[in-house]
Amino acid sequence: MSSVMTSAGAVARHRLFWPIVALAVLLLACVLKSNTFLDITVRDGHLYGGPIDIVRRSSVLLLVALGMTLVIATRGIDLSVGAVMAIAGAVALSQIAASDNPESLAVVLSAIGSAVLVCLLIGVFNGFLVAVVGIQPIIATLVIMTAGRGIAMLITGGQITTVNSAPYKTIATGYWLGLPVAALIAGFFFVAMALITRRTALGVLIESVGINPVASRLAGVRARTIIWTVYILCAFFACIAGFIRSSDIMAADANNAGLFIELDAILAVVIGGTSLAGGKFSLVGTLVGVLVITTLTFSVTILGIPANAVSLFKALVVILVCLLQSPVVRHKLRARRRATAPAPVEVPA
Amino acid sequence: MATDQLTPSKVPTAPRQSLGTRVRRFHVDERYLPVLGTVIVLIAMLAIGGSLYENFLSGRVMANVLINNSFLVVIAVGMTFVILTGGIDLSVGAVVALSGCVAAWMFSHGFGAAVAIPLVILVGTVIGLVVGVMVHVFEIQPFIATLAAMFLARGLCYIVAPESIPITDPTIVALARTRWGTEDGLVITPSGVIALAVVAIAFVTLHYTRFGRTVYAIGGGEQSAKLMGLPVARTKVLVYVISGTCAGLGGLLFAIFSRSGYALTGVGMELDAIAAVVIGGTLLTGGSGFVLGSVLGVLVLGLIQTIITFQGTLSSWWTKIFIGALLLIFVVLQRLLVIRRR
Amino acid sequence: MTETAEPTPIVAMTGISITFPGVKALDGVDLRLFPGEVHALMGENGAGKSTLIKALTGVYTIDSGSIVVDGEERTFAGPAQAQAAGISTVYQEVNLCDNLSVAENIMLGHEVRRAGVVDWRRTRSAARDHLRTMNLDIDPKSSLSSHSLAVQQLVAISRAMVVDARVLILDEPTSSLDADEVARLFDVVRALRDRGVAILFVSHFLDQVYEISDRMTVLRNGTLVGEYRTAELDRVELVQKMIGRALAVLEELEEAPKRSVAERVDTQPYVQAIGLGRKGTIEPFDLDVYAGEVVGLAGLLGSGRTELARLLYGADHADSGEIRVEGVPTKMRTPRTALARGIVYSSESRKTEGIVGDLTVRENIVLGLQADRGWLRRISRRKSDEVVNRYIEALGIRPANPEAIAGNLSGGNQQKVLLARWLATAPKLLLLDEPTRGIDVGAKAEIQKLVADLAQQGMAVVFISAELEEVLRLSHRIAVLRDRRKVAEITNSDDVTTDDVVHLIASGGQS
Amino acid sequence: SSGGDSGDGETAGSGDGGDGGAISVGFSQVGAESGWRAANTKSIQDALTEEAGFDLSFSDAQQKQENQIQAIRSYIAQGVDYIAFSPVVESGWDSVLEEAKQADIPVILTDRAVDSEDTSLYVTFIGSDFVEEGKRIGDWVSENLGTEPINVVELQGTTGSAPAIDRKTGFEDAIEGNDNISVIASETGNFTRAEGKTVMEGFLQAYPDIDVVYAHNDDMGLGAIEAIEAAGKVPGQDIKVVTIDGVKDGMTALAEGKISYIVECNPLLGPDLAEIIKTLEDGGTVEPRIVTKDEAFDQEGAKAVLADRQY
Ligand SMILES: Nc1ncnc2c1ncn2[C@@H]1O[C@H](COP(=O)(O)OP(=O)(O)OP(=O)(O)O)[C@@H](O)[C@H]1O
Ligand SMILES: Nc1ncnc2c1ncn2[C@@H]1O[C@H](COP(=O)(O)OP(=O)(O)OP(=O)(O)O)[C@@H](O)[C@H]1O
Ligand SMILES: [Mg+2]
Ligand SMILES: [Mg+2]
Repeated sequence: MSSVMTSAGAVARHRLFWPIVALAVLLLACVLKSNTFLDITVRDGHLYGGPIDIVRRSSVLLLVALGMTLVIATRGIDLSVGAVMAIAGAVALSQIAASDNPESLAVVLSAIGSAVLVCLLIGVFNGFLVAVVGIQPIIATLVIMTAGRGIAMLITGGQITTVNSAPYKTIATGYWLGLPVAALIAGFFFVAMALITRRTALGVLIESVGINPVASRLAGVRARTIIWTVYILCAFFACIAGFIRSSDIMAADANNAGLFIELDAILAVVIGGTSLAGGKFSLVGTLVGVLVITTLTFSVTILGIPANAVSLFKALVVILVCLLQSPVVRHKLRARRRATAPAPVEVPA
Repeated sequence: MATDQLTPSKVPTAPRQSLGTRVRRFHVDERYLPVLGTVIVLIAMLAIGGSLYENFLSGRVMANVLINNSFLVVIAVGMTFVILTGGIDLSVGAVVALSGCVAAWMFSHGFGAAVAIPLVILVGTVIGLVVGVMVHVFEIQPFIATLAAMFLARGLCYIVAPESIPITDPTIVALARTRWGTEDGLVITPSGVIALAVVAIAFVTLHYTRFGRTVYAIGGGEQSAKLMGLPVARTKVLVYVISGTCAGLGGLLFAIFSRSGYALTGVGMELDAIAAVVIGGTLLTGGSGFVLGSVLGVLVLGLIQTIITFQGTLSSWWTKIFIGALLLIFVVLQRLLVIRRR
Repeated sequence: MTETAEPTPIVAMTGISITFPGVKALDGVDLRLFPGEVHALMGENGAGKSTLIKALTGVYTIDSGSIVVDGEERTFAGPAQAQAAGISTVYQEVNLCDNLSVAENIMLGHEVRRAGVVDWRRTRSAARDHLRTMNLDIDPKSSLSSHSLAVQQLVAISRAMVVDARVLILDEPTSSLDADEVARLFDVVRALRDRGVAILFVSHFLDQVYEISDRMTVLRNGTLVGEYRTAELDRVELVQKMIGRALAVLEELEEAPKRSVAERVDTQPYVQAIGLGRKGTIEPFDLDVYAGEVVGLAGLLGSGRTELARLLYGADHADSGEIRVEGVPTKMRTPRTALARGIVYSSESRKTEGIVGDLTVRENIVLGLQADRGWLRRISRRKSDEVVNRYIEALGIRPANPEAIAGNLSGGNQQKVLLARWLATAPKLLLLDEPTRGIDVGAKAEIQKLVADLAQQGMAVVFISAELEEVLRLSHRIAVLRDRRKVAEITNSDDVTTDDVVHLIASGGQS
Repeated sequence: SSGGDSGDGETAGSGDGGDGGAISVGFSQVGAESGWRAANTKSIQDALTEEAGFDLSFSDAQQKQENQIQAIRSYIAQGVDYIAFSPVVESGWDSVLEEAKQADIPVILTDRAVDSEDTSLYVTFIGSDFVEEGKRIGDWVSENLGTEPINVVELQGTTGSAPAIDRKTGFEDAIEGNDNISVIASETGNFTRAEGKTVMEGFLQAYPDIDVVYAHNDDMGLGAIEAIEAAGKVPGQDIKVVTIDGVKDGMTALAEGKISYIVECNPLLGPDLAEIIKTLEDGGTVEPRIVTKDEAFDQEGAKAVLADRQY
């Protein structure tokens, strides 16, 4: 195992080098602007501070990107994640709001349970369209992307459903062992997925299907089931992300919950080194991608970038990271580094 | 060609008539099936709409579908080139906004139409070129390169035109007002004509030029195309330039359509364009599809909007659900038709 | 061809070295091509033949060395430039666009134009002419993907003829062609040679090499062994130079693996197809395959052998007839169903249907095994090490590195990986479609031996090969196909000759 | 506010207005992006009912101008009697309004104005004055909090949208003379709670001494409150929050003292719209610009109206 680990590790380190540098630069800029940014303080036994904020804030995107990574590895794409987040929040919160006792843990759990069920159904639906009917993923998931928010609004009656429920609030703003619960949840699923994909054969089968679906099918891989599974997983993770997002503001905002998050998630996945053409994926890469994007968003506020220039700022950072990460530039940089080394000796014929 | 003059030294054993030829029960080429599916479902949609709503099949309504979507037609045409090579262009919506904003800014600063119009289209071309270089030279995935271009163009919008700017330029106003056609509303606007011309040019380019065939070849397999000695590099850059230019032109048409420039126009328009292309039977993996299919795709989306308006009783959320459902019915039907015929 | 005064080479490559991460694929190799000669490039799988070709045409950039074309030092940025310089290449794997028609694939980039627009009628008729030179009578308008690999290979060759080339490079053009096609191709090659074209030819068929080539360059392990005149190097020497081993191996090679005498232990066939067929692909046929028996499929290109195997494997759905596995009627819905019953199929198109390119050799080899076990029960590292190492050694896969990316392996080695995948599942019935395609002489003998041994140990094998000798050598029974129909079935014996089979094919079983 | 009771009167009078059949009205809504918008839609749908003598065609433009133009063209093709719409953007309506004018269909704008120079293209505009709203907030802050040096952070609406631009301008105008007030940061929160919270978290990190949060709508304000509380501060005391809109959640927070001041932006335009159409139908004339009377609430005011707040 160790040889795989080290060789894969070396490649990963290389590929993720620039994203990590970007992360460091952004953090540095934030520290320069606000000196206390990186300080972590303990208050009421909880950790506070910029890094903790970033980690907590990353949880939503990490969950969504986690599912997205798997979908992308099979050559797919899931545009419906934002809508699924909205539905998750809508189902859970309207059920809590309608109950007599929003503070009761049982109520919250049953609300979460039914929301998960609904979201899984959506995953099944997406997977069915892609794997069985054979509709192109982007269009198949566009259906829920469009209709999903409608469904969420139908559930909330077009209003923003607000509730007060301490157990539900814990999901996003609670702390456990001094750490934010949201980050723990995302971390748990991240680690679980990393283990499941690499300790079982799921990861390699997903990659196989993504690289060459025809060959995989002929090799006896249940391509259809695998594709179906990743869409279900993706919806599930989006659902959890939806809980965190709605718990964060204690309101189900059917219109805005997770709006455009699919783009951020895809961006994170790609910055993390997974190709949109499917195949080899890296969950660690996705984690780095998520941190870069969350920090980028966060730094906009810290650095006080004018609202009108936010887009431009994001574009420049993304372009820079991608350019530096690109094979051509990497090659050039390596060549320059090598130029100082002795030239390869000509081998006589 | 050299080999033509070769005389075989050995008479072939037996000409194999059946060799490699497939038994065909249907005479429709497989490649046309998705488009055919789109046509059939489109006709069904028209029939149902016509039977449900008064005035639905009137010339005016049908003409409106084209007029209202002429900018989308142009964008979808550009998008078709990109998707045929297996790429994607997410920047078009933002480029539409940017060229609209630039147009509005230029007109409000006293530039004439003769200067402004080419420059506005050029804005799209330049962004397309930037994307093309990112995709080809730096091998950045199209999705990301164009996403970055989308942020970039949107960001520039806020700088050029933080608020919406009306356009009062006489040329634009005239272009917006002109209608050719019959009294009963079956009319066409200059924008519509431009859109149709773009479609025609694209059709010829894709099917009757080497460049066009290279586009398809790259979609079929970039590596193969390279080994076949085709100009892959140039073609790949060029498709993004074309898409950017189309988006620039689309922005101009949108500016004519709305007679204003606004930083927030075209949010999500790239998805509409992609949806139109895919609904029109083009495969996102590249290599297969037709520009006419994309036009049909735009018409489908336009028709869905029209049905929503004619329905008139849908709440906001039912509107979304209804659009989703129509889309679903559409793609599933189309898919089933294709499978059947196969 | 006799070399009198040494003419100037049209291509002279000297000291070419190319390094891939972890592999030194070429190490100071020279190659000279003269006008009007057929030059064979010889070497084992992974020796660097394809890499050398790609170095010449600019697909790979060379680390060192020089390339002189027509007396001028050149470095091509890609095949497009090489083509412009008169070098036309057919690469090893079929590299065409299967979304386009046959005509387009032939004429892409050379379409007949009038006033800037493509004149499709004339383009198609030009394509048809080129197909005719290859004796290929297919509809130029038909989609490339509707044709078998062999036809695609012929189309690729036709494409190479479109350019008025001074150098024609053919990398294993004959690997899936049968005798007639090869003869036809050689006619064309000779005609071109006589007109002064320099031809570089790669093949693992020694007969073919000796039939067509004037000189040869031998590579071993990325290094140059030498340049020889074909007439002056006999086969034994050649093979020795290629594999660099003693003669003993060679004798072993000559002593071809013999099919064992079939002694049927089972009374019922392991797999029985009754009236199995699929409209437009293959007519209903009956076929029994017993354990311990090799059934060869003979037929010309396009006769439906591949289709027959695919039906047995459930890769395509049959629309008539049934399959019985050990007497039990079984619906082969997907390859998985077949796999679960111990039936495996190694496809002829390793690039599109076989190898999962970006996965490692290890992952590719255990893929079938893993698919059979399901995703939850991952094959342990120990087990996979054991399996992978066993087959890397048994089949001589090179580089012998389980973590190498399979897509980067040489063509022949990819084929071995594919075979390993299926052997690793310890199947009951092995459907082999062109398993020795592109495999070097040494390995081919090994594989044939392996198949014979497996059959002896009780495995049922269906063996498809364009090489009739091979089929005859290995099979106990031979089913003959023609025009997508099974026309005859004969029991093999030492008296049966290739001519008998050819006759059967030609007569459609009416003998 | 203005339309409430008169609208009721109109409803009663509509029984005899049914001589020429129901009045057909096409209404194109911007979308359903917020609770405010949902209330606005509901108000219109509730006012222009069949019982009241209307035949309402409603369409939702999903925040896209092209959809809205398309819808209006469609209404013209359908030959409705009146067209009403809340424009997504201020500019870009001339062409389609000209078409409506040619077809002799009166157009009424609701909620947001258009910047057309030719005011004959529409009959009237009913809605709020966004600049005025920002100004009123600014005045209140200036008078009540700006008596000593304070730091204000601003949560802007969607970048480039008219309410965001106007509310910013209005506020800046109002505080211009007061040197005590400094706006130390201004970032967009896209009118949503989640982004309001996110941006506020950033502000709290970057600026340790914030005194006042000015949010362009209630939702962002509510998000900011969550962030303030999470940071262990008390909204309304440590940091004061002022917002615009006055939706129910906002009013509740105001009543609880978490928000300090709200300027209302009345979404209940339905009754006004019904009344205007009836007036026009009866041959009457209406003012070209009807600005709804928006109230402003402090804690006491909020408590008073909260009980019968419906949206
Ligand atoms: N892109 C690549 N990356 C890494 N290694 C490569 C790559 N291409 C080829 N190789 C390695 O270079 C060596 C030579 O391969 P090449 O394809 O030239 O062999 P070949 O002589 O053509 O063999 P065959 O007869 O099997 O086709 C092999 O060891 C192969 O694994
Ligand atoms: N996907 C397909 N769908 C329908 N027909 C096909 C398809 N692929 C191949 N065919 C046709 O089926 C026939 C038999 O196929 P194929 O040539 O593979 O048979 P084969 O006997 O295995 O020949 P080969 O020697 O080329 O492998 C051919 O005429 C071919 O054109
Ligand atoms: Mg090779
Ligand atoms: Mg075959």
